[in-house]
Amino acid sequence: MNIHEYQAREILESYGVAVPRAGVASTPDEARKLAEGFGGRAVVKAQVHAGGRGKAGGVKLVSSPDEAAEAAAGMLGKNLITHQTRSEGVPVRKVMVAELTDIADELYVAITMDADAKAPMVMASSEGGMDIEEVAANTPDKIVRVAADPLIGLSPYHARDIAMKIGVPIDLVRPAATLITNLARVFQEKDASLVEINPLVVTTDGKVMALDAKIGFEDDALFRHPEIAALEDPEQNDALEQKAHDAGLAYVKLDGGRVGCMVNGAGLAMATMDITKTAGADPANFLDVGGGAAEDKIAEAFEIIVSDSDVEAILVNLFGGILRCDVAARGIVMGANNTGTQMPLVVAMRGTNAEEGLQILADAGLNVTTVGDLGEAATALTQVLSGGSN
Amino acid sequence: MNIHEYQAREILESYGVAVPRAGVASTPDEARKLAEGFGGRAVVKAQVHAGGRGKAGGVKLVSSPDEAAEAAAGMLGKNLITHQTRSEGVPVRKVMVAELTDIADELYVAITMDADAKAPMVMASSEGGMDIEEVAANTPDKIVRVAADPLIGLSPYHARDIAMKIGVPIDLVRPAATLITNLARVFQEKDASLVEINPLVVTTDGKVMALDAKIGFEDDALFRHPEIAALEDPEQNDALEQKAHDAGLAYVKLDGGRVGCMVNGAGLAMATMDITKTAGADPANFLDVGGGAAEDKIAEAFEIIVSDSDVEAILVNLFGGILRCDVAARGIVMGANNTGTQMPLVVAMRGTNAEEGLQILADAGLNVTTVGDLGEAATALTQVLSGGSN
Amino acid sequence: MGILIDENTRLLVQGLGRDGSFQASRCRAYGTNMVAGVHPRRGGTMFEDEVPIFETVADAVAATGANVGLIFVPASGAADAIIEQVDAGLPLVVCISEGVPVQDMVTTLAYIEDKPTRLLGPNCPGLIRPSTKGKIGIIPGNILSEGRVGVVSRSGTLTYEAVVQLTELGIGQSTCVGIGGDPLHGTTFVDVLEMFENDDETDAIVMIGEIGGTKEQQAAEYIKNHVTKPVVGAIVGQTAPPGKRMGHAGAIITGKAALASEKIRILEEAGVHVAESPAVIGAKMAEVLGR
Amino acid sequence: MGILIDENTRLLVQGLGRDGSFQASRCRAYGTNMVAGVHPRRGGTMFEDEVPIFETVADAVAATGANVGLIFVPASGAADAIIEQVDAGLPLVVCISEGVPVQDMVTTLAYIEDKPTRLLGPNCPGLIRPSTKGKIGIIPGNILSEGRVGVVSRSGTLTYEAVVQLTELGIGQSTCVGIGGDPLHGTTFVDVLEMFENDDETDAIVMIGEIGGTKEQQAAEYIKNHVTKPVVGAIVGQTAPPGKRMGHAGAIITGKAALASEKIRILEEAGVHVAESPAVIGAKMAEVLGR
Repeated sequence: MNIHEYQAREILESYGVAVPRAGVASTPDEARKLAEGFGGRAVVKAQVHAGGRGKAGGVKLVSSPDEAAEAAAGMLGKNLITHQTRSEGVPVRKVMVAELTDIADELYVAITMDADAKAPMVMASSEGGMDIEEVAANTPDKIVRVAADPLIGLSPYHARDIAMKIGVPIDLVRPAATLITNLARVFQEKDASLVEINPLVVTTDGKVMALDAKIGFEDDALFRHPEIAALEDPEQNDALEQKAHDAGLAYVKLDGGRVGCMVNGAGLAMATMDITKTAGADPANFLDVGGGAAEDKIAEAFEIIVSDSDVEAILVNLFGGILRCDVAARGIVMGANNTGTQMPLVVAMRGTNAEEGLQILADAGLNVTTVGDLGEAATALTQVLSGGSN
Repeated sequence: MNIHEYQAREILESYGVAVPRAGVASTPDEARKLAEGFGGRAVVKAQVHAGGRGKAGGVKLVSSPDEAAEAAAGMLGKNLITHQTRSEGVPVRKVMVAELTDIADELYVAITMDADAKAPMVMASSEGGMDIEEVAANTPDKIVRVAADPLIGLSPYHARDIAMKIGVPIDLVRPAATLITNLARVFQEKDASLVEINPLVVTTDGKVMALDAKIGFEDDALFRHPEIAALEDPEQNDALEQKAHDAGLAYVKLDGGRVGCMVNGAGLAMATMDITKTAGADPANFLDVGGGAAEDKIAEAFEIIVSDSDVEAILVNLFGGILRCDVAARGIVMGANNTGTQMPLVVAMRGTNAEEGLQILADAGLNVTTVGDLGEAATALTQVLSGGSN
Repeated sequence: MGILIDENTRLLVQGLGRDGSFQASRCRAYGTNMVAGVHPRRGGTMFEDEVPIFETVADAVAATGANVGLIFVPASGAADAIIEQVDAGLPLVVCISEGVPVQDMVTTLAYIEDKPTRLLGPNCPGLIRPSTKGKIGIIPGNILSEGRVGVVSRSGTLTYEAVVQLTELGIGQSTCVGIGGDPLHGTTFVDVLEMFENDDETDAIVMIGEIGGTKEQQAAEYIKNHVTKPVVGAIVGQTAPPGKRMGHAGAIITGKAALASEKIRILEEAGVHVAESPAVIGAKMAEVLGR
Repeated sequence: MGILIDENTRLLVQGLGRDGSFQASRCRAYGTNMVAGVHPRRGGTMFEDEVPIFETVADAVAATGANVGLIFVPASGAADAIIEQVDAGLPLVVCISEGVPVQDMVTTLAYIEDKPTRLLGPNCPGLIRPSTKGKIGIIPGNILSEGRVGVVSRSGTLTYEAVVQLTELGIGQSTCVGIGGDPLHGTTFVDVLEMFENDDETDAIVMIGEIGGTKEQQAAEYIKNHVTKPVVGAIVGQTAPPGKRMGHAGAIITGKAALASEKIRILEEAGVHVAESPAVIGAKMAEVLGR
């Protein structure tokens, strides 16, 4: 789960991390007042769950309260389109207005989970304010990587070492190390998946400060952080993905595909997507209905696939286990009836009550091509997409 | 460092531990109002840093607001003397007024640091509400002991196991286990030296609750818990011990002794106390002036010893290392001048600048017997105390 | 010989809720010797009238000599259940639970590192060995056939797909192991590859990987240096976009190494016979075995 | 042979504040080969014009081959310094710092348990070995004389007292080790007793304990079963009241086992020659050695 920058800033502040003075505004007038409080000079930043805001016009430096209001007016209520958003962009409902900081140096520090180290990994660099992936690709030696100990966490001496290696001035190594240690505490105590400060700045008056902050959280651990879960902003998500998420389905919309996929199991779902490709088409989505889905959940999954306007055909691949194929078939029929779709379906059903399920689909009069395995599915899909039929 | 029960109750509540509704009162009228809020029936408890309050009249059950006020009036502003307090007792400035709880069963749970396990140790028993040391002595099999893992803490399954073993009803094992886990979190996160719930009660309406709570904290870790350090109540401590503590001296008043001891190093201080015993007298105090004490700190230590009215003679045993004996001697002279004492001193000084130190004492005209080692000190002390003189 | 389980396997199942009970029942039906259940509130009762249920794992192990633990408890309690089973000394612990917080696994994996317990999972389908009628987990027993191909996979249902393909071509399986879809898990590809290499009941290996992480790279390295038996590989997720999690917590493309194409390239360099699509895993194995 | 340090000892000192610098200087003056200092803000400078100072322990070890670490940093950073030295691979780490939070030591002791580093302390005076002019800590060198009695103690200044008594009676010391006054510490009485028992430069042992904990009991058990050399013991705190901390964090009577009288009884049962008072430790050793 992602949160907005202003929310991340508040979490960091509660952990003693130095951040610029800032406030959040929902109207141009609120933005004006915030800028006034900072003496007029400020930065106005659109609050969206996406990077690349600067180039997209979502970050504006202003030198008067009026300019702040104007900048806010230009963002609020509009959609911001960056290279990280979906094509229509994401809505801006709030802007953050922050005091300007006189920057002496821009650094980078982030913490992610590292599967090989089996522990949180601190990545830091002297090259702040840039796209860190480019830095990693072009000048990998400018990235310092230090794993926290899985049981005792990031040692203060490691934090100090990182601060020295990325070029924090010697007199500021101690506060910088404390800041890095506190980021690691946020990561661990809040079950974060990412804590990224870009840039971490050294100011001209000798402070170390998190100028921009991005924090993501592990969905699986939100149950123990209700205060974090409450920060979710569903509007920032793709509408179909949000609907699927609310229904407890693992669904990912894929741009430009025309074959909807409905599968149980993540691995089999990826395999099914790959199979559509061999049939000459792109998958429109990833969808795992999970192990023990009931009829109405299957129906909801089917409706989500159908309501994707890119989808022309649906590939159903279910392996009955805990999931019973007859139950799944009834769900599909329910979903088809609810949506009134006549879309062609290619269906592979194996395992528990597979024949019963296929019979239910046949009896319902849907446009179904039944196949026995993945290979046949690819062939059938090619036929369906080229206008052939069963 | 110790805190009051009402403060411990608040800490536990902030960790989600169920506690009775309660408030703290500084006047009988406040106590009356609190009791009103609980419908009249309440318990009024004197807030002092000592156990044994019940037998000493510091805990009263009341059945009306007026009775609550009366009970509070009988405690507030007085000294409470229990078997754990010094002889004059400790002042009661506040009382806690708590709602009455209908108790089905009284249990015991405490967490301390265990040097052998090198980890926090949970001790629990089905025999709550009693003196746990008696339980341990008479029926040791009624005490369950489980060490937390030093790195991952107390596992929930251990907490569940403890709850089952001390007889928590099966339906309440889950909340009881959560409570025990939370106690372990308090212990670890707040650097406690003791978290003791006696009794932990099962109520007749099926709740598990901490009815009385005692929490002590590691002095060495208070620097990272300013919110805990702020809870200190110096009035509860022995006045001389508090004065020494404020001066950064390790000092413990010993009842009934007449030989004041001034030593550097804890081990040597204990040895010096033991030596007074072989000289036929009891030590009046433990005092370690520490490694690098300056002149004025030595003077303050000397003054604290002298201001103990039990003290008739002083045994000084200093081993110059980081501490220089000449500095110590000047501090003693300063302290003697400040207090104008003529008390006899037996002085052993060895190590750095010892001769210079002894000369300074001699020049100051104090009543000094100089000795070369601990054995001579014992002999000299016997002489001094029997009225002999140098 | 076989791997992980054998005739002496004595199964303990922790977490006998709806799904856990259903699956425990299936394990028994397959022929697995389940000797104990664990459920704090049902201690003293029996599972299916035949298997005693205990309040704690330690009690269950002491009373029954259980030597394999299987976990179905909810994700929030899964790490604690693993630690309870490890502390009770079970040599093999299989955790099916999906959605275990990754920080819990950081702690748990570090805790068990120097313990004598092997962990399989979490978020895995477990394992099954037709020759001894041993099933520890949720892999449907009816799709397997006894034989000499070992299967190891990060995925559940995709494993079933591969097994069905093998079985339909008359190629039986020695043991089938799902290592799970989480980024932090116990037993790895390398661990299982080593076991299959040393297993006299296994002649060839199917290894099914997916996007995300670098575990397939580590497997390739190991295969190149240590595995003499033929390995058929498959990597799914070629059509997955970067930065999006494909159901499995670990299935996310975060860099070049996480790409399916990259993993396929490295596996092929290591001598693995990579199936052109997930539909032809069985066919590829038939080809490799010369059938 | 000797224990803990030898001719090849290369000392690194971390924490060169006022006290640390003073004591490092004393170690050098005694003859110890100090090869590196560590101070984050003074990297690149020299200590006493001769010893290079580094920003980190790892850098210092890499550059100088230091093999013993000595810590004088403030108590709040002491555990981190221990871990930094352990991570840098120093085989012996001596921590003088007093007042280290006990929870920090819980974590630190567990962390180093399976590491190859031996920790002495914290809150200890360190060790000194006259024969090799090696001093790692704060024991005053001028009170020692070279000889064949090993001294081990929980206390600092009381150790000096015992050493002075020995020296005045003409009884020299092989190595003198302070294990520290904290309840949770690295090297224990048993560890040092084992070293002295196996040390061909040590003929007899002085062991000085105090109230609190059960470490003396463990020592007694070890002496009874493993130590053939004569041991003179002393336990201080006979006049300490229960429940009150006598300066040392570990010196508190919390139950019968923590009492001085109980410890004396058990040591005597184990064959230890317990001095009647701390004033006669040297005399007791003279008696035992037949001088």
